[in-house]
Amino acid sequence: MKLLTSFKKSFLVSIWFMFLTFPIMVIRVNPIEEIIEWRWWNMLLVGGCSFVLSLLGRYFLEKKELMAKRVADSGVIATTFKKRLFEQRAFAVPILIIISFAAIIFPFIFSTYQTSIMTTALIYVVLGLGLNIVVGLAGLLDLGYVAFYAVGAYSYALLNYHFGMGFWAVLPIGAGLGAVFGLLLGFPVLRLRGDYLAIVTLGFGEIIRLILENWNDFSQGPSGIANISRPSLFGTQLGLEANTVYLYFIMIGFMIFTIFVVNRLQNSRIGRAWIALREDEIACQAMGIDKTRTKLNAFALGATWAGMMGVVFAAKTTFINPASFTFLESAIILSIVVMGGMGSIVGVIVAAFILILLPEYLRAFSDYRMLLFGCIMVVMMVFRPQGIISNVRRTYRYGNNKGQDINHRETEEV
Amino acid sequence: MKSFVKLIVILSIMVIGVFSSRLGSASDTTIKLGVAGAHSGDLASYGIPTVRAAKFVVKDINEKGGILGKKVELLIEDDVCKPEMATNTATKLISEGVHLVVGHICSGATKAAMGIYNNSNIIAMSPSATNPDLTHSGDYPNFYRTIASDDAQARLEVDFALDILKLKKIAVIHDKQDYGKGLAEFAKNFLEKSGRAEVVLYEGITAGAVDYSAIVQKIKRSKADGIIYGGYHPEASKIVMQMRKKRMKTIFISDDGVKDDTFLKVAGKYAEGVYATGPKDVSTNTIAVAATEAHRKEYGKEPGAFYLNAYAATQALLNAIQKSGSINYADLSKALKTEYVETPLGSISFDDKGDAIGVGFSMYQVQNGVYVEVK
Amino acid sequence: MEYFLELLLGGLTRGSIYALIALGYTMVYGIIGLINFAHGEIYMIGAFTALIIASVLTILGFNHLSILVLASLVAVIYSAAYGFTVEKVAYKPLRSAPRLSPLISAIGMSIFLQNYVLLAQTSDFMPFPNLIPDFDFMEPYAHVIGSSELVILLTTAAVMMLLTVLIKFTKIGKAMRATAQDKSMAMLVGVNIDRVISVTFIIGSSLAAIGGILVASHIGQINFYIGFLAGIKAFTAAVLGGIGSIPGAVLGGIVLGCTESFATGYVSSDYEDVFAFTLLVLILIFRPAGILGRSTTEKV
Amino acid sequence: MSLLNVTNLTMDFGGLRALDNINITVHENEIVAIIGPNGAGKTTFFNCITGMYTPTSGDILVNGTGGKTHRINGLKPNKVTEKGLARTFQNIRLFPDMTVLENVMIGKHCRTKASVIGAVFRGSETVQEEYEIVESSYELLRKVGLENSVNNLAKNLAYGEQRRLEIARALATEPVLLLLDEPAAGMNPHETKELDELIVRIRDEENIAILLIEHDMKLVMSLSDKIVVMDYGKQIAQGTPTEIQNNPEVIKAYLGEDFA
Repeated sequence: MKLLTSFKKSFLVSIWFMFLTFPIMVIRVNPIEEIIEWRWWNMLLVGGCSFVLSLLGRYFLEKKELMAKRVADSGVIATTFKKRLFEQRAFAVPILIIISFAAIIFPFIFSTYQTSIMTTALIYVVLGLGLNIVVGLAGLLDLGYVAFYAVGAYSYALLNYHFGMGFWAVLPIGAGLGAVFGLLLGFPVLRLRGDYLAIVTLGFGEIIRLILENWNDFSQGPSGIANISRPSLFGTQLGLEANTVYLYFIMIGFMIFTIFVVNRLQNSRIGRAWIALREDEIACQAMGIDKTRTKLNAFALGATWAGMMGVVFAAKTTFINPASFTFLESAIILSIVVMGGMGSIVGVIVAAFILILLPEYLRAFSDYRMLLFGCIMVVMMVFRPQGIISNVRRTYRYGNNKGQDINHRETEEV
Repeated sequence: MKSFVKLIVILSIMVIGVFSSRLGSASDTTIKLGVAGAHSGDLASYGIPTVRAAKFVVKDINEKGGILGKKVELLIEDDVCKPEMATNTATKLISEGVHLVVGHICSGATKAAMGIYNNSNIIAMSPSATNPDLTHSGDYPNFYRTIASDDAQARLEVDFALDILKLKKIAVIHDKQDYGKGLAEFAKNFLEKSGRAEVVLYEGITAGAVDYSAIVQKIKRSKADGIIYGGYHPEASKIVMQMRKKRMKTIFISDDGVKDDTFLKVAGKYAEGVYATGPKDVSTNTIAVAATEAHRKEYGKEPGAFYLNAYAATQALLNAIQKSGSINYADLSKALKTEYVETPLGSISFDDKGDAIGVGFSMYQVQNGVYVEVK
Repeated sequence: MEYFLELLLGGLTRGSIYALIALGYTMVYGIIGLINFAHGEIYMIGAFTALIIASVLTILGFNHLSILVLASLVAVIYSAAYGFTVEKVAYKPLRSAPRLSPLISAIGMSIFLQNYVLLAQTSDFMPFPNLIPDFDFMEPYAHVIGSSELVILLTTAAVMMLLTVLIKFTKIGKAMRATAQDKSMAMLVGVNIDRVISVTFIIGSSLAAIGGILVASHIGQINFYIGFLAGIKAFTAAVLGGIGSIPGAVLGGIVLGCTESFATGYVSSDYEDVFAFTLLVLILIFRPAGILGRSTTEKV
Repeated sequence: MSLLNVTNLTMDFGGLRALDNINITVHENEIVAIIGPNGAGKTTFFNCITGMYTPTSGDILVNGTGGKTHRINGLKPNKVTEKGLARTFQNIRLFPDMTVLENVMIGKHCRTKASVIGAVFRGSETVQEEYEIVESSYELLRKVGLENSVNNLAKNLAYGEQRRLEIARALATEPVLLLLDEPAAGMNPHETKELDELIVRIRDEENIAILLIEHDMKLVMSLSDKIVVMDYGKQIAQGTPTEIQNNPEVIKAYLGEDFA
């Protein structure tokens, strides 16, 4: 009976979608030649696909609800894999060892291409972790994060072009400039909340890109800057393959460093202040937290990571132009943070790998690549709205353990 | 435990994906021709015709038994015209054992990718990357193109405006993008150097905006007697239409991006009298006619931008293999520079810098709804 | 002076379009607090549907007026249907989710719809049939204002009035206002929230479609990507006016349009967007809730 | 010694006078209650002295941490907290997705000083500071009777527990004066009784003066040393519970049916 109704509903859905996609999927006109092409086959395709997908969607949503209900009824939460991973040393350590081993041998067993896209994914992991400070921890919706990424990339490109400065010399400069721009954006938007903040940050991102596009004397405009040096290893320039591997390990290092810093920050006095700010701005201030400083801290620190990654990005592609720093880029980084589960380090890492590697592996579907990508974003949000891994708050040991506090277990240390 | 199983499944799918793409590169019994460019995103319309052109050429050749006894295989990769994607695309093509590349489409993406091809001694030939640096700077020895560079086009536009139209006050407008702004920059410099006309306005417009009346008013106020526009047809048609509707008779000179049938269709009667540079007339070239016809038959419409250039590029590359009998970098370079090949663009070869000899621009004017070459 | 007037008219035209799209943003935001990033795509789909229908009818030999009416009608219906479906598929399941999740879903939807039209139709620019004729009586003023500009201004004004009447005086309008103010209270007094949300999406999408048709016939061509920039601009306009406020969206659109127009006319079009965004930042610094937005001082 | 000295405090919202010439003094170890009908301006008064609003005129003087007198009109809320005033909210404002312990640890923020650098390198000083924060926060939770839910999320606490957590969080800022905005609202008689004891204990053990807004007359009468009555933004009476109970004006304006 239930099956029948869900069949019926899916049938109606498929009728609806056939209607909905009719003009765009079925008719194709060539106004210049005045030819109309009727592609009825597409209509059948849409009908069939939407029927099957609707059935599947119904089944999974039902299952999801059932699961939630069962958990609520029993009151007992089964030990999930995730929980074990985070809470049981004996379980987490071997997995960590496997992952690090895999990370080390990766570039030696896979092709340069694989290493190269993995490096890109790692860049986005770090960007995601950086934005996570601003959005995930401090709760400030930033849609212009890519601006700081651009600042970093251009500082390396320009310093390299004009003064021949090397990667390692510019890295701290890029980070510093990122932080400065973070503060620059931070000051005017201190009073703004929620979505007003979002649009101003979006505008800021666009302003930076437009300046890079228009100010030819400074940035060489839309034709960009070419022949940026790749990073050197103790003063020697490596070949392309070796350099790809080298960059990969630089990024692995960066990722570990970032995880270390972000993890420590989020469980510190500053990190708690960020989270409190996110949870309730008024109460946060009433508890003696300086809102202005806390917000600026978050903006500046978030931007620092973007600045550094910008330098790495410029070194990796060896060519940059303003087209790489569009709003879509910010949106992707934001998606990484939200999809990962706001504030969760492991979540951000997983989401970055999915969102960045997915379009690469979807190349097999050629034309349908971005269509599937958009589709997957929607589906993931519908099925896991709280993100892949929801953040677990750290628990502390307290009471009689005189001495140090370092004994406590850190959830989420990777 | 269930989510653990899920994780394992996901991981194994990824691993399989990784390995299978590696396995694909094992055989070497075919000639692998990469086609890279924007096949999705906002610039897809400039990349997709190239893929189609390459497909037609390769189909023809394979039907005739291939080259040197080998079939030609196409490896088509999208770079969305973004430099960072282009590096990944290039690396991927090389990992798959590509021998030659048609692409990339945008100059920026091309520059980013060229270093990677150069490192593996692979030749790339772009049908559309017009940035002069690509051939003039000497940084990209493995780069060739079947389209003239921006400065050549700008030169033609400026000479035409000064010598033939005898304009005195010129407004130079561009779309702030790679191609348009690069061209406009050259045009402005040539005009200023000549000293024979004044550049009364030099400005960029935002591509894709809903209305251009403000810039049109500004042109009107500048009292320019002619406009040189660098950019593509969507914006050009909007500007021309708004100008003509406002009863402005200012002469409009533009580039290859505007010499497009969509422009004629969109601007309609307002397009009358517009000048645009474009590749030399190919309406009598039998290869061009056949190539266009093939496209029309297969896709039911006129081919898009850079279709013939891509057709020519694919032919030129395959011809070089045929003539040199090798897929070796040095042999191919030599063949490209010495051998002429019949293409839709005429009989072409390449100079030392990589620019095509025999590919040039002519000036066209819209007369009675069609582009007519101005002799 | 004439130059000023011309720039003003250009700004108003631009602003009207922004306003039409901004209304959809602002209404959806008012009801469910979501920045509907896929709204620009609805606008694009409206324009595309109109293009397809109008081209088919032209080829089939219909007369001008019936093409105009039929194409607009079908486009509005289809846009509304798309808006309705997008809400049901991508936002409704996320109603109790964390605040940012629907936003990401909206970005995904936007990417999906763009590529859907790219694949099903074409990546090229398509010429849009000229649905708005050049009126003879406008001839003497053609150097100042064109027919399509006039139509855009008048249509926008008419739509605004209709919308105001709808929101102020009809039952569903009252339900919408109630829902915007307090969702749970509205539910308690018997407002069907799901229905109100659906209606909001339908109205917002229809307005976007009208905007799409007007722009497309004004500029004469469209492609699958036109929704992106228009969406961002309209969103800016909505926030500028005070997001959630309907007169605010109109005012925001017009302020934004005029700023861009004057920036181009008196300074340089190179930086027109920079001016637009700088204005936005300035206004928000002095009025953090936009020009007409209620500044919500949270009750402590 | 007086801890809080409010003189001639007036607050206007546009044309509306929300507070009209309020004078209140709170001495050390005193429990002062503000009562009055809804809309009398009690919470507005709290917001004025805690820096949420800037009063139109008048003086707010605090003899706070460090023994100096500060005029705190128009200071930011966090500065006011640093001066030694801490508050709770009428409509509980906890940090719902943080643990109970972390909520209290936030209160310690203005009394600690670890910076970004300190947080990253975690030197011995920071480690020591963190340790002290955890220990003292736990101690506070024990005092308010929440020692069994330390690692629960704040949002999962029962209503009465949330109120107590808010008090613990306020205490963590080490105030000299604690401002409680309707602490007993929504509590059952048993919980109210516990609260009564808790407030007295805070005063006695921690030497903290308390200023509270409350509607529960039984609690107010049993607890307060002094009561201030407000109506329509005006202060209509001040005195000991007995005085207030017998004040004809108060009876007329407010207590009416219950006490007349």
